[in-house]
Amino acid sequence: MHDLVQYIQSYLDSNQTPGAAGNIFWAVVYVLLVFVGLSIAVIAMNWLERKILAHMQVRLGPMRVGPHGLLQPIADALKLLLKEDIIPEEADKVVFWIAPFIVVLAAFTVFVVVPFGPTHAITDMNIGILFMLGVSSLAVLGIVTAGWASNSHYPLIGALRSSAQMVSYEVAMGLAVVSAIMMTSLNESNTGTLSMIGIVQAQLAQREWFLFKFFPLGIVAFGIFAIAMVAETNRAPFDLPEAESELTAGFHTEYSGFRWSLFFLAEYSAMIAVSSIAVTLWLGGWLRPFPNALSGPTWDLAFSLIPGLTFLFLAGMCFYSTVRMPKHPLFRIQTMGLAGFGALLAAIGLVLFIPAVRVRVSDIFWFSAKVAGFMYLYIWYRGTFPRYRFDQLMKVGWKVLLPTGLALLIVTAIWGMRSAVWADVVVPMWLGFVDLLRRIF
Amino acid sequence: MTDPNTLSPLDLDTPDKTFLDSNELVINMGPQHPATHGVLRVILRLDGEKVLGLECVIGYLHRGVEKIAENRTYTMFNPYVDRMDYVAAVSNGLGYCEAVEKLLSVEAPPRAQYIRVILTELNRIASHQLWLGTHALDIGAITPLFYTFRDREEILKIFEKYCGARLTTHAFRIGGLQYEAYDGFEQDVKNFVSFVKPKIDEYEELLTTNRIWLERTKGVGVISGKDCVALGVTGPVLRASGVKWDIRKAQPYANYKNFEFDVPTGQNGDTYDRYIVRMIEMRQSLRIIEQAVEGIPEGPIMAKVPKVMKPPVGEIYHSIEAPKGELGYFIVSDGSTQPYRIRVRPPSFVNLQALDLMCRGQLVADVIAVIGTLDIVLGEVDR
Amino acid sequence: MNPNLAANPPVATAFFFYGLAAVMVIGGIMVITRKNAVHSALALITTLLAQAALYLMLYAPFVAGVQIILYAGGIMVLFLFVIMLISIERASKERQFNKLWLIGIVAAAALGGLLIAVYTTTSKGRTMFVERPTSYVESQNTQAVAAFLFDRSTGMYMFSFEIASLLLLVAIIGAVVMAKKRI
Amino acid sequence: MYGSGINALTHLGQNYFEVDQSLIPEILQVLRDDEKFDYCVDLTAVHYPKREKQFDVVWVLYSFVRNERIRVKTQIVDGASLPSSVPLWATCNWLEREVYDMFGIKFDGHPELKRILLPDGWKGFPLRKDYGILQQDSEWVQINLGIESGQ
Repeated sequence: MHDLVQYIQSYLDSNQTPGAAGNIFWAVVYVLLVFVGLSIAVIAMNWLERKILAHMQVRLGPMRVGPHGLLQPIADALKLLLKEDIIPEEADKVVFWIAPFIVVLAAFTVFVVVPFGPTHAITDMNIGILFMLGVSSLAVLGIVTAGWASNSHYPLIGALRSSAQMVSYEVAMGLAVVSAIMMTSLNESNTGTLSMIGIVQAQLAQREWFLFKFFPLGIVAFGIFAIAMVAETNRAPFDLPEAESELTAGFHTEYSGFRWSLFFLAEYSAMIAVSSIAVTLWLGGWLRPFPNALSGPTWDLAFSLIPGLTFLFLAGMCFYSTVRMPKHPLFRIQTMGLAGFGALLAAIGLVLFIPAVRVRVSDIFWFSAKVAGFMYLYIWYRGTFPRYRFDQLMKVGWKVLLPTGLALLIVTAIWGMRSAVWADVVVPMWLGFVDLLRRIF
Repeated sequence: MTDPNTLSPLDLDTPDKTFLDSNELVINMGPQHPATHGVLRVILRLDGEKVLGLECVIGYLHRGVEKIAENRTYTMFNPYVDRMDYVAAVSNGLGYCEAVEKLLSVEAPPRAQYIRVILTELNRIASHQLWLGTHALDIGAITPLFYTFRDREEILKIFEKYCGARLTTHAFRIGGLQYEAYDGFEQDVKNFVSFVKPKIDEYEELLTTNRIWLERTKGVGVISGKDCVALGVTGPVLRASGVKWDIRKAQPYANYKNFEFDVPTGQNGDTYDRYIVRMIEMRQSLRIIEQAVEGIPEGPIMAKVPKVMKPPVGEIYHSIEAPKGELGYFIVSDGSTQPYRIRVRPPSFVNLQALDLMCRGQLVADVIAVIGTLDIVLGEVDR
Repeated sequence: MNPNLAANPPVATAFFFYGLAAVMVIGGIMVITRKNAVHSALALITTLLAQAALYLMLYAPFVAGVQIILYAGGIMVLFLFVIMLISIERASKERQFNKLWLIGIVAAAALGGLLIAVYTTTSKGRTMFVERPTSYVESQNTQAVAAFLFDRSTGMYMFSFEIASLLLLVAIIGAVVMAKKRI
Repeated sequence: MYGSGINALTHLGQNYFEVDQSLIPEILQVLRDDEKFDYCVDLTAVHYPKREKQFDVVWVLYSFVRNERIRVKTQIVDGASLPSSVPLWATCNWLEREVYDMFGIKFDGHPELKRILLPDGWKGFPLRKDYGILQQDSEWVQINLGIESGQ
């Protein structure tokens, strides 16, 4: 027993991720934490998307289930679980059954390497970013098989479009990622890294987010990635596979109930996953903003208070809405519920002020806040843009993003080793070229 | 006026080069499909995603309006016309009432005419707003739908206050109006005009310069002015193809000759031009409303028409510029209380004929855009 | 023994190795026995993933990652793409074996013999390879691959690497030329 | 020029021609080509069961150049057919189909003369005066909808 406690405690002193430390207990705890957190994030995202989109579109969104529709996602989940699970007669049953699980597995597995903090990741892989890209590309298989197994025209067309789109944009995405990885090698030993934690630490060491590195190259790479990741997750304006006005619901037309909710879950966790990649590569991962301009212990303290203040602000909004609730006996339970929710948020906020918690949580908070920013962008896109046509989508992917990405890669490489390049590569190449011209003419 | 004869010749029958390709695929779209605006069924012949040709199957909403007319009196038939183009019920009513008035050789008093113009133009805006919302939704932009519905609501409120109905208004009577404008009608209309002007800018902000919107609409569903004339296509579709023709200007009815407004035209005849033309039309309608609401004269609202209407024997064709194009009524009277025959010339029905021509060589996703841009109402197509 | 292995002894190596090997073999058999081409493709994907896991056990995470991205994520999607458009009813009626079955059996037997030969030779204590390949610490595996390929002092595969990429470029152009009727 | 075959009339300020059936193709051609009536607004028919020539067929034409509307009317007997105007105005395609659908008047040379609003296989022509307002093709309703009445 004592050994076990010691085994558990030993990890807390080590400065590693549970995977790297080889501590199975903490690895399991982290896995549970990440997946519970992810599920909560997806549920919250469901509510937020409806609410934010509704407010963008001058309507209220869910208002009935719980105060301000807060319990709507739970009601939805219950509805989906209780719905009849239909498998079409002519479908390929086994493949139809497997497909959603492939998608969900791919979407969840990538979170193994997402770094919420220098030690807050399930494990740190040497090939972290490669692992994320590789495993998330497996989701295509699930989509293709789902469309095919339904044995119906619209899902098949949806699946073909979807997979063609995802495969195409993966290329541009990869190029943007490589340019960020090249930036990690700007240190004394000239060694880059593919590790997710290593990438953020490189940004810390260089005292600059890669977004602003080699201005404007970092921003261009980030832009390519930001466009490609929307296409990769099949969201508006690249939501052709699900183009409601053309294909009803794309590859998951024939799915219902629990299986459909798996696709839903996978879509949202994939969105969070690609956003995590973008945050890690360009936005400094768990690092707090303005590390250079606003440095010093005072600012550190001020920034470490922000998580608690955020929760207090949310609690304040809850209390404000509580006051504004209609004063009618029928609304009593809703009012109390909202007040209770506000109290819960306030309690969390106060806990976050405790110094010991504050220090441990601020990394996770900043990472999540940046990812949340991307989630808001997703919703914003959906409220703003019309949908691309399929050929235009392919044109953007292959004829705009891919060449830009290639050019970017080369320019980044040249810029990254400026002095060496001039002496060893560019000048000899130019001389050789001139020499060649002289011989020809 | 642009002479349509100088435009490119009609080319309906030239088959596409790849017509005999073995990859031809026939796909059925509708009658239950979210983007066919009702119960339109389109049978598409595709080469991959390219449309080789299509056939419309209509009639799912046929109610025999023309047959019903022969078994009702002139007054009783009046509410039925609202059910054809239910998005622009007021325009339908205006056309019918004016046609019967012509047959009776009476004219609505000026005050009634002004109120008629205000309500009809409000209805034109409402119709265009509904078109814009659904059209943008088909192309994938969700938000304009809610914006337009929010603002259309204000128009429907005015209708409701005026005559108690929001959609199938039955606002006009043969010979004038049944209801005097309610207290504060002018103020409501003025408020609406100042309310909706910035809102139209809002729609345009979302779409007009949006790159994706431009890519989805420019060069899509092109139809030349010549083809429009040959196919009888009217309304904004005709004007977007460069033919400056609006019945309100060409053969003014009601008292449109008293108002100043411009007739917008496009050059390319593509989906984008039709969008722009309709946006300008909304603004021009506001201009007409502003002038009309300033100049409403005092006086009676009903001309002297007999309680039991027995128009003299004869026939009349009267058409107005409905939001969707030329809406005509051909009425034959045999001197009895019931019309001998009423023929409705519905703009949607005739415009829908152009779908085949406009979609050839386009992609499947464009068919949806073109159906949207034609602005059809199946209640009017099928009658 | 490699120092990294001593520091981080692998967990249940034999169990995972035999487990993954079994998955691969079963997957491989399913690839050739399934009548439905999509099922075959799914089995092939399973095999490839198990293979990626085996690479991980060999402390070659980079190769494993590339295996997943390229084979499981990229090439197999294209396979499925083509297979999905085939009529299943007709495909399932086709005969499963073609006239090359004799050559196939010979090749399989030869490969099996070779493997057995390697196993028997090495188990008797003799070495087949002159020099044991250097094992790299896991955390440096990717850098080591890069060094092998590009570093002038340790590796001289730069030229062959470029030749391979040229070959692929030719293949891409060829595919485009063949697929497109007119350019 | 056409003698007694054509009557130019005006009613309530609207001009129309009453034309003999035999002159229809020629008149329409002339109106379109020489008089520039390039837009066929509408094509419809009226049923007079008591007359010998039971049907009036009416073309409503408009000229953009002259800004003028004109109607062309002709009388035909039941069962007779008219030459199709589709070569003159493409819009007549659906309009003629509708007249055929509702009145049973045939147009020779029409590219695809079949029912348009009513389902294929429907019996009867609803806008004829002898077709009752509650009448329906009960056989069709029963076979296709599986119910006794379509009302």
